[in-house]
Amino acid sequence: MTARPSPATTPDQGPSGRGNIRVGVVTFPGTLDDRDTLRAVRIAGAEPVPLWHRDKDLKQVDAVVLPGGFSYGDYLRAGAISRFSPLMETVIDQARAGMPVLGICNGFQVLTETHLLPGAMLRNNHLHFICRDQKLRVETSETAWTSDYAAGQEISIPLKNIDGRYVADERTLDELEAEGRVVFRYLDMNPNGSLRDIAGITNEAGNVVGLMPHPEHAVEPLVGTGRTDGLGFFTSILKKLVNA
Amino acid sequence: MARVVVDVMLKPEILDPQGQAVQRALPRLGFEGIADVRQGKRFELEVEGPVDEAALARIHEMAETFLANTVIEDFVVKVESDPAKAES
Amino acid sequence: MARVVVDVMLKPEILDPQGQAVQRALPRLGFEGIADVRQGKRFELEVEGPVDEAALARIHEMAETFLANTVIEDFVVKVESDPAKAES
Amino acid sequence: MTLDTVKHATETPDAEQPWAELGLKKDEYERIREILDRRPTGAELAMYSVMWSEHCSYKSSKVHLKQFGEKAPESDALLVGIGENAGVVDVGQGYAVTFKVESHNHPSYIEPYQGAATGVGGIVRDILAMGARPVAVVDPLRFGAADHPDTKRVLPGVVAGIGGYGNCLGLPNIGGEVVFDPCYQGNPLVNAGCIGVMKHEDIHLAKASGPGNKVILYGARTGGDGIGGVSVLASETFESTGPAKRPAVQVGDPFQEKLLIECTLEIFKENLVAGIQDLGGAGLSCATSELASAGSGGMRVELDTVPLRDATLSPEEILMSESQERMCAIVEPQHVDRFMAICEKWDVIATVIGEVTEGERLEIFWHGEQIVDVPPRTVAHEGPVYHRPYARPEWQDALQADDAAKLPRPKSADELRAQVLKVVGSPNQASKAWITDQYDRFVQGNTVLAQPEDAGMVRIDEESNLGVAMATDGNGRYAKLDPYTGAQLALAEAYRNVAASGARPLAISDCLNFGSPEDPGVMWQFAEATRGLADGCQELGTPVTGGNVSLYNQTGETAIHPTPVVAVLGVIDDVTRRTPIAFAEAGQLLYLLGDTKEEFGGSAWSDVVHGHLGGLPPAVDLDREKLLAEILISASRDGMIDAAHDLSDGGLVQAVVESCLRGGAGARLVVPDGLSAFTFLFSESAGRAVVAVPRSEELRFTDMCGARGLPATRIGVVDGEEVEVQGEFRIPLAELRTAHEEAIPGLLA
Ligand SMILES: Nc1ncnc2c1ncn2[C@@H]1O[C@H](COP(=O)(O)OP(=O)(O)O)[C@@H](O)[C@H]1O
Ligand SMILES: [Mg+2]
Repeated sequence: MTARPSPATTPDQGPSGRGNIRVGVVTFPGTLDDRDTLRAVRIAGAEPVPLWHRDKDLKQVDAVVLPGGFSYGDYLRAGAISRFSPLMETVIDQARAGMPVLGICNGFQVLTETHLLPGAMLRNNHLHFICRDQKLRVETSETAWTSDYAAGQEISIPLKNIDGRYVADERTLDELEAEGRVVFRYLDMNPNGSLRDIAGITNEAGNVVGLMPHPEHAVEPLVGTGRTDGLGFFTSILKKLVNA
Repeated sequence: MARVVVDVMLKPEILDPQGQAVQRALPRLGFEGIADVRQGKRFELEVEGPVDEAALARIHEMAETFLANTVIEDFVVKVESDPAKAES
Repeated sequence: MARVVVDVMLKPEILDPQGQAVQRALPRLGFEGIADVRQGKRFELEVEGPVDEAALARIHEMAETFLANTVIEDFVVKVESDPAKAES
Repeated sequence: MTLDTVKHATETPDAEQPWAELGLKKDEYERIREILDRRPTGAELAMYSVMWSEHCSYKSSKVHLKQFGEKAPESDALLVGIGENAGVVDVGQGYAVTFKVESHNHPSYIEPYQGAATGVGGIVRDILAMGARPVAVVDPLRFGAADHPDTKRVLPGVVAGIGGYGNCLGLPNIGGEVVFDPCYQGNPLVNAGCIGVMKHEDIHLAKASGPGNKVILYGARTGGDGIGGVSVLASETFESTGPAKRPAVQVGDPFQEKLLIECTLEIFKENLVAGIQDLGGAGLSCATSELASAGSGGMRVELDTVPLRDATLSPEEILMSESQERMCAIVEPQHVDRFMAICEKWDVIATVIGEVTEGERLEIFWHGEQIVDVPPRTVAHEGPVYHRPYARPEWQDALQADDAAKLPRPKSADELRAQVLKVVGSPNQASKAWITDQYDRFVQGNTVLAQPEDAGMVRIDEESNLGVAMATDGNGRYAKLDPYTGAQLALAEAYRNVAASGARPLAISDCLNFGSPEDPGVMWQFAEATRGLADGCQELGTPVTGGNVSLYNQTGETAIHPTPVVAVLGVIDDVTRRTPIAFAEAGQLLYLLGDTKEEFGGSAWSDVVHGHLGGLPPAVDLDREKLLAEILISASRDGMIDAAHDLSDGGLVQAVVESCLRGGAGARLVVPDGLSAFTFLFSESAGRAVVAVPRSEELRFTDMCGARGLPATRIGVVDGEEVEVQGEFRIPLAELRTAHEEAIPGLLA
C-alpha cells in the first residue's frame, strides 16, 4: 500500500521564489540517514539541500528534516548534545515561526530535547535495539508532513532504534490526544513500550512533526522492505509548499 | 581539583526497565531481599578553581539544562568531600 | 526500608566516550572550568530487612559479580543515610 | 626508571630483558640482537615482541597461506591481492570493492560487548584504509551450547556489541552466521567482515614514501587500552595467564569511528594522502613499521607528540597501545594544512608525529632521545617463520569410521514429521531473527537483500543498479570429519549462496579459526583446510583476496572444531534481477537442482536427533557447483525463477520451510522416485538448490537445465498454508513458524 497520490512533479516556482521547493536535511556529527533522506526528498520531486550543524544559515530552505542516526553517539541522551548546535538555534526560531520541520528517529529525539515537541524518549522497554518493518496508523492528515495520507490509513515503514520509548506525563498525553496531535500509532505490536502506542506527534500548529520509524527508508520498491509507504511524507510537504 | 558529582535518576513515576531487569535477575543469581532497583546516571565533574556558591550554581544550571532532562529525570548535585573510594 | 546505593564507574584507565562527549560539549554551552567528566551508573537498591554487615557483604558480592563488569568498571557501595534529596 | 635509549642499550649490553614475559622465544630474542647488533631497547623489544606474535606475524600459518598466492586462479577482477589491509576487486563500471573478514574471538570471551564492538571497529578501519566507503558488515558467530548458562552471558553481549557499534556507524548488517556447538563453550568465535566501495582511482595503499612527507596520527587519543593485548590475548590461551593478569580490554567509541570515516573520506576526495594505515593490533608499532617497511624504509617519529588520554604512559606503552579509532596518514607537506582543516571540521584530533626520511631506518624519539632505531622490514615483514610439525590425529580414522548411515532412521511418517519439527526448531536451524533484529539492515538505503536471505546484497550505483552480494559460511562439524573437504564445503556453500541470490561470485576472503598450532593434530587440520581452500578457489576461479588467522582457540587441551569461515563476494549488474528465497506465489513449481545422495555425516539431523558426529562429510564436486551457479545466475537474469534457496545443513526440508515461512505460502512436495522420504528431506548432499519456477517459464527453465546437464527434478508446487509431503505428513505453517521462530527467544530472551 502506498500513499494515495503519486509523487508530485517538480513545480516550477516554490515559495522561496527561487524555483524548486528546497528541503534541507541536517547533518550532525554521527547522523546516519542524511544521505537517505536527501535521496527521499529528491525522489519526491523536491530539491534536497544538505545543511551542516555548525552553520547558522538555513540556505533559504522551505522546510527542514532532522534525520536519523546517532548524533554525538547518543551519548548523554539521544539528541541532547545536537540540540545545542548553532544550526538548531535557527531551526528552533524558524519552527516557531511556522517552517515545516520533520524529525525522524534521532531527529524526533532532538525535537523533544529542544521542547519543540513535548515528552521524551527513553530506552526501549525490552532494552534491545530493534529493527523491523513496523505497521503504523496515520491518525491525522492535518500536519504539514501527512496531508498526502488519509486519516486512519495504515502504512508499514522500517523502525530501528534503541531509545524509542515515548513518554510524557498523563496531562500531556491527554492533551495530545484531545488536540489530535498524536500523528502515528504503532499497530499490531508496540515495539518499545511507548505510552499509548505513540509513534509520532506534532506541535500545536502542525508544522513540526516527529516520529521514530523511518519513512525515508520506504521510498523505493527495490530496497529496504520493498514498500514505498514513506514517500507520502515528502510528497505532502512538497504539495503544501507549492500550494502555500 | 575538586570533584562535584551529579546524580541523575528517572523520576519515580517513569518506568525504569533497566532497573527492573536488574531486579528480576537478582533472585536467579541467588540474591534475595531487594525490593526495588532503579538505575540512573552518575557524572563526576572535575572542577577547576574553588567550588563556591557561584560554581555550584553554575553546575546546578548545567545539570538542569543539560545533564538531566527534567521532563523525565531528577538530579542531585553533591560536592564530593573525599574523592577516595568509600569501599570496594 | 533502607536504601543502598551502588555507584559503578569505568576504571580510570578505560576510555569513557560518553563522559568525553559531555565534556567537549560544555564550553559550547557556555560552561567553562570543568577539566574532566566521567559518566557512570548509579543503582539505588531498596533493601528489605536490616542493612547489617551480612547484607552489605551480599550487596558487595552482587555488585562485583553482576552490577559492575569488573573487567572495565570499579564500584562503590554506600548506605544512603538520608534518602531525601540533598538538593534540587 | 631511566629511559632505555639506544645509547643506553649499547652501553649496557648485558642488561636482563623480559623477552620471555613478552612472549618471545630465546632464539627470537637472539635474532633481534643479531639484527640490531646490540641488545634492543625496551621500546624495540616491545615492538618486536608484539609484531612477531602469532597474531601479527602469522608465523605458524604463513607457510600454508602461501598457497593462496601460488594457486591463485587467473582473475581479471583482482586489483589488489593478499598483503594489503584488504584485497580489492573490480566489479565493473569503474567501481572497485574491498572486503575482508577478521576475528575477535578471545577478547569477546573476556568482555563480550567491547570485544565484539571493537572487532567491528577494526575491520571497518581496514576497509576504510583502502580508500573505500564502508557499505555493509557481516558477522559470522559461533557460541557454546545454546542452553549453557555462559552462552547467556556471551551471546547477548556479543550481539549487543556488534549492533551497538555497527548500528552507530550506519553500516547495514547484511549477513553472517550463528552456530552453537559445545566445542565453542570456552572459545566463542566472533568474526566480523566489512565491504567497502570506491572508484578504481581511489584505491589507497599502506606505504610511506617521499622523504619529507609528514606522518599524521589522527582520531582518538592514545590510552592504556589493551597494552600487550595483541600478544597475550591472541597468541596464548588465557588460562595460562589467569584472570588476574588479564590485560585491560579495549573500549570502542563508535561515534569517534563514524567521524573518522567521514573525515577520512573527505580527505580522500581531495587527494590529500600519499599512504594510509589504520591502527589495530599492535597500534603504533604496527602502523609505523608497516608503513615504513612497505614504503622506502625511512621514518622518524617524535613519540612525545602523540596525544595521550593518560599522561603516565611510558613510551613502550604508547607504542603498544591498542586504543581504538585511530588512523595514520602520510601527507605531503603542502597538503598538511588542508588535512588538518578537514579533521577540525569533523572534530577529529590530528597531530604530525613525524616524517618520512631518506634512510632505511625507523627511528623513534622520546623527548629528544632516541629509543628506537630499527630496519622496519625486520619488524613488520621479516618476522619468524615456523614450520610447525603436523600429523593426522590418531582419532581421525575412528571418527570417520563411525558412519552416520548406521544411525536409526524414523520408522513411521509420524516420527519423520516429529523429526522435521525438531530439526527446524533446533538452535542451529532455528530463525536467528531475535539476533538479527538487533542490527540495522536498512541504513544507507541500499539494502536489497539481508537476513534471512541466502546472501546479503547492496546496490552500489543508484543509476545503473549495479550491486554486490556476500555470503559467509563455515561448518566446523564437516571440517572436523575432514578438514580438506570441510574447507571446500564452506567455500562451495558461500559460493552457492551468492549465486542463488543472482550474483556472480568473484573472489573470497576467509577467517581461519583453529586450536593451538603447537598441537600437531591441529596443525594438520590447518594444513588440510588451507590446502582444500586453495585448491577449491583455484577450481572455482575465485581468488583469495585476504583474510585472517585465529589460532589458540582452545580450552585446556581441547581445541574447537577446525572452523574455516569463507566469505564470497559476488557482483550483480542489475539488482532488480536478484532472486529472493521466499515462496510467495501459489501455483509456482518447485524444482530441486542437483543430485541427492545418502549423505548424513556431520548433518544437522545426526546432531539434533542423535547427538552424533562421525563418518564423512558430503562429497564436494566443484564442477557441479559451477554449473549450478551458472544456471542460477542465468535463470535470475532472464527471469525464469522467482525464488531460489540453496540446500545446506538441514537439507531440503530446512530450505523449503525457510522459503515458505519467508513468503507466507505453503508447499506440497512429492518424494521423487528412487529416494526415501527421509533421504529426500534430510540429506545434506552439496551442489543443490531448490527453485520456484512460474508455470510460464517451466519449459524454458527445464530446457536450459537439460541442455547444460544439470539434474532438475520437479518436487512439488507452492500451495496452501502447510508443508505437505505427500503420503507422509502435513505440518501447518503456523506450527512450523512457532518451532522455527520461538526457539532462540525461548533460550535467550
Ligand atoms: N587466512 C588468510 N587468507 C588470506 N590472506 C590472509 C589470511 N590471513 C591473513 N591474510 C592476509 O595477510 C595480511 C595480514 O593480515 P592482517 O594482519 O590480518 O592484516 P591487518 O594488519 O590489516 O590486520 C592481510 O593482507 C591479510 O589479508
Ligand atoms: Mg589493517
